[in-house]
Amino acid sequence: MKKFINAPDDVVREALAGVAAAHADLRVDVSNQIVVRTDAPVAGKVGLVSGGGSGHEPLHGGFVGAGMLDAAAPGEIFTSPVPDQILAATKAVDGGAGVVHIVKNYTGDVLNFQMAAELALDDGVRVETVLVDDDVAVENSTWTAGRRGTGATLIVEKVAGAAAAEGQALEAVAGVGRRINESSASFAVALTACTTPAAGKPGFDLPDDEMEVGVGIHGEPGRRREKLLSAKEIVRIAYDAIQSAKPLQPADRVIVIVNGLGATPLIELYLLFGEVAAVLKDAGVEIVRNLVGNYVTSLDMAGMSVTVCRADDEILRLWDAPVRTPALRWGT
Amino acid sequence: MKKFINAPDDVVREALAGVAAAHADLRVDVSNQIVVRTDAPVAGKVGLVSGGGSGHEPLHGGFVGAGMLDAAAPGEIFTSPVPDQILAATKAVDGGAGVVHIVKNYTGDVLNFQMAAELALDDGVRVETVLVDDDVAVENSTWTAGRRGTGATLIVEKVAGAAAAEGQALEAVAGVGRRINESSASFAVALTACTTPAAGKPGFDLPDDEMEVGVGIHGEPGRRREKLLSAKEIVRIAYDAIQSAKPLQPADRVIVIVNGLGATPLIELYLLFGEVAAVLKDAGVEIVRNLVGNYVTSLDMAGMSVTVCRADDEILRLWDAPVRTPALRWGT
Amino acid sequence: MDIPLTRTWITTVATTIAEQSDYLTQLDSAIGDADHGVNMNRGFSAVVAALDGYEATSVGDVLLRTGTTLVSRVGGASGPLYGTAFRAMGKVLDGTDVDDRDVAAALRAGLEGLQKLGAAVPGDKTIVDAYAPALEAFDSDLDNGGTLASAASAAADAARDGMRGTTAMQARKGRASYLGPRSVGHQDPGATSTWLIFRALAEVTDRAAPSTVEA
Amino acid sequence: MDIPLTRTWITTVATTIAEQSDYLTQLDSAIGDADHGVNMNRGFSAVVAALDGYEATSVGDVLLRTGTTLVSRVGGASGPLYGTAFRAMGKVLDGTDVDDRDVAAALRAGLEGLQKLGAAVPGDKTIVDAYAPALEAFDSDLDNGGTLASAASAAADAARDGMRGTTAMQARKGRASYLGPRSVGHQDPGATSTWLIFRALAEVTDRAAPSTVEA
Ligand SMILES: Nc1ncnc2c1ncn2[C@@H]1O[C@H](COP(=O)(O)OP(=O)(O)O)[C@@H](O)[C@H]1O
Ligand SMILES: Nc1ncnc2c1ncn2[C@@H]1O[C@H](COP(=O)(O)OP(=O)(O)O)[C@@H](O)[C@H]1O
Ligand SMILES: [Mg+2]
Ligand SMILES: [Mg+2]
Ligand SMILES: [Mg+2]
Ligand SMILES: [Mg+2]
Repeated sequence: MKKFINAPDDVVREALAGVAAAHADLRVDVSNQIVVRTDAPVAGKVGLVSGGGSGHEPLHGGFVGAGMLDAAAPGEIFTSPVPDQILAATKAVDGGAGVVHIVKNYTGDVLNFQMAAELALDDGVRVETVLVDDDVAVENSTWTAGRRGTGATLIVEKVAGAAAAEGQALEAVAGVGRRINESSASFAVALTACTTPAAGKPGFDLPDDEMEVGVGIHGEPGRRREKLLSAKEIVRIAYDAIQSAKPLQPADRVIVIVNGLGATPLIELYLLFGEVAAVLKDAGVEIVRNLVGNYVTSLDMAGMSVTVCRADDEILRLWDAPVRTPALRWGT
Repeated sequence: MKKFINAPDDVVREALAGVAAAHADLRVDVSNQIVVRTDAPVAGKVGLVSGGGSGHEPLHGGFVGAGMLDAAAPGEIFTSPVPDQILAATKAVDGGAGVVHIVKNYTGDVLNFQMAAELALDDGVRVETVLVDDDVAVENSTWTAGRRGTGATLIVEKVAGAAAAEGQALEAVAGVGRRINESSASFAVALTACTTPAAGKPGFDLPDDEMEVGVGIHGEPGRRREKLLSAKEIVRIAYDAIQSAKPLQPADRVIVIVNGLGATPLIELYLLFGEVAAVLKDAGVEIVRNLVGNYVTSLDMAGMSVTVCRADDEILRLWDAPVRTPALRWGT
Repeated sequence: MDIPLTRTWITTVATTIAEQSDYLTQLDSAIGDADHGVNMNRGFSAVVAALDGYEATSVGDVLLRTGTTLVSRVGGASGPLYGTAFRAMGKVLDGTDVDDRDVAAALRAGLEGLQKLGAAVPGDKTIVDAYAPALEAFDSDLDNGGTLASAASAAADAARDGMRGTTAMQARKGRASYLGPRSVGHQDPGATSTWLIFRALAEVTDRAAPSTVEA
Repeated sequence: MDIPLTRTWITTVATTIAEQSDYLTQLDSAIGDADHGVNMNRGFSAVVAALDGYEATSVGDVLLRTGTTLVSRVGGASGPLYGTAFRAMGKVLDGTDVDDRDVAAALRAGLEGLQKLGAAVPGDKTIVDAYAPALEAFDSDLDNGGTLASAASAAADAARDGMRGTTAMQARKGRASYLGPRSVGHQDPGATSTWLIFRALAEVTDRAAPSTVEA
């Protein structure tokens, strides 16, 4: 294992110390692992909290700031945070208007956030939960853990964050977040496995001419293994998966994210975006906004995900609203 | 080789097609490999052109936009652009006030920009060149190619871009760029070699317990190979190299960039930044601005560089000035 | 089962988990995210610290504190699930020395709490696939006149068999479910830690049991 | 040397470079950035296309067009350097059939142009370390009554020796200089492509030469 770390057990806290040193407009509680906007709680504003395992940076801590999250609760590497942590974040951002929990659909995240929400309610804080489950590589079913939350989380956080910033009420903020989730689909392909500091070696072996298709963001193998294909063919696989799960229609307007999983160079992500743009153009779908870069990562995994979110005027207005966080910033 | 590409020869142009699709406020000439601000040339404003081999994204195309570069000329992977390309970019951004070339100190970059500057002069465009050579891993000497240009390039582009945006004259814009270069020092360490699409295999073999110290951004081996050390010790090596080449004094105020070389996860970069902050604090040096992320990369190399730039009020004012590019954006 | 024995059970679990941490993480690496050993070890190390010097007034106190600590220190899926199970056990054991049927009831309460929270049923390739047969074996050993030690031993064996049975299953819950058919052929990490927990119970109750050798 | 022979030289260089592209890139991988073969191949492919159908009115025309194409298509260090060298050669050869001494003068002009631009001297581990001895051998072969073919052959041999000599050198120019002492022990890619260029000249002039076998 080759990493810039001191000791596997200290990675998350030492990285948080770096976040604290880098971002004066964030309040970082290193030992309790909470990242909060310095101006929180904003009285009368719905608070937004997200969290999950670490190793997906900039998600979530990099999205804390004006117009997006009020707090993030990063767990250990690939391990969802504990209820106490989430509760502390929730209380830190409650400005009296309630708090929205944005939760990626993994058993651990769901259970820990659920426990935290119950504890928050005991303390008189109203909590609405938005569950994100956009990864169409996994089939949906009430009998299973269902789909995973991946790239759409960023869009939910941005759009719900903008709704909260403009003073929308708890149910409305949660509502637009859920609408984003329903309108979104993601699909990921990995070229290498990632290595967690604790495990010290890659999660799986992948021959030099193969790829994992329909991979998650926690180093788990994908739905299937295939011979490595060209960028064009890989984008086609992702597009087909999205089309069969959540079909796009001609004239749909979409926000597209071509996201790197951590070790894929930006030049490849732009090349992939070019392929996505070509495929969507053929389908008559209009890309109205996009992001190309590393946003929802999986440590040092070489890989990419494509997220597509159907957007109406309201969603675009909220997407375009000002945001000022370490990893996403635009507007005034 | 595992990459999201179609064919090695097409990578640069296909990625540029992606850039064109992603950024409506850039004019991308895919076949001639030029990225220009849509509003260029701005009459009366000094134009800023940079360029170099591709594979360092977001450098330089990602820094084209208001408040920073007017154009970028990306060459083939790790190959400096050709004079025609640089000339075309230069002419596209000349608003009558002359053009500054920001050139990283590599033989190829220097020679091709020099030829382009001569051709531009023939066409009546005044050109000033700012040579960036901040990498203290290489010793300076008039008998050699000298130091390489790396992370400080971003700071030169940002600060000179702000100077040009506020209407400073050609010599002044170039002057502040040169001042940044003189005030800056960088040092890089790699954990893996990168693989160019053309070569198809890593540039060098590095055992699992070793690192390349004082590495460049073109996949070349470093000044020496060492046993892998902890993040704290690695930061100490970088700091010592910077201190012995361009010593920082107590009470100095600095801009710090902890930069990923392409395959290093953000969580490690933040951890490293925490170590840099600790070392500088001990030295009495104040970090007044910082960036943590992938800015000047080397394809899929796992590695990091630290750049330190001594900053006065004037430099900080220009650093803080609004910038609106794909990879760097703040202010209004 | 008295307070000291309960403590010994939990500290033995902690020791076993520490020893088997890499193995659990390795199992989780194949069909999960390579953290189950680390998670459990972080949790039970914290439990040992939390019990150190803690003045429990009932068996339930020890288990409640164990569960609460797991909830607040583990995270992931296993933290809330095991935490809830231990808390549920603790809630029904308010004596300083509880009898074997009380232990059986507590184990049942633990499984119910875990299943209520996680909604897994036998066959989903989870903790439940080791825990449910262990509980059944524990009960029927007592029904057949067994002791705490023999019941715990039967439970451990059944947990082991249940754990082994997970290898053939396709996961329907937890992270392994994302793998679909590719989850088949790998032993479930959570079922494995459940076996370790029952094995520790069998060990400590066996050591504590009045010698059954012909005396 | 006439226009057709000059064309043949350049197309032969192109073929050789295409064949040796991977080798050159591999050499550049050890002490550079793994692109010298790709660079040279891109350049000479473009040169072949640029010369195709081009109506040259002098030997110099062919070389000038070669150099201009290299400058505008190669990039990197080698593009301007080789481009300038060929352009400098082209500028001094304005006949349709130039004599051997003209060729020698042109080669000298090429080296001078290259050195003026790149500031490298012998011993810096660059193109110059193959080019300078090649030029010297070319001149002295002519001085000793040699033909174009024999001079080119001597130049190619000297270029090869010069190229081999670069292995022991520590680079002071170009990308390999960043490696400091670690650049020692590796053959310079640019010196190697220079040898290929001279070897091509030797080949084509030998084929074109009046048969020297006892007739
Ligand atoms: N819904 C559930 N019910 C019971 N056990 C579950 C459930 N989901 C997951 N598990 C168990 O949790 C184990 C994984 O725990 P762990 O690796 O610590 O958490 P995570 O999956 O969050 O990384 C699985 O092996 C499985 O036995
Ligand atoms: N200043 C110089 N003078 C002469 N030759 C040089 C000089 N600098 C570099 N070279 C030659 O250029 C070769 C590298 O060319 P190439 O790989 O195409 O360009 P780059 O170094 O820009 O990647 C080196 O092997 C060396 O022979
Ligand atoms: Mg986990
Ligand atoms: Mg190069
Ligand atoms: Mg796990
Ligand atoms: Mg090269």
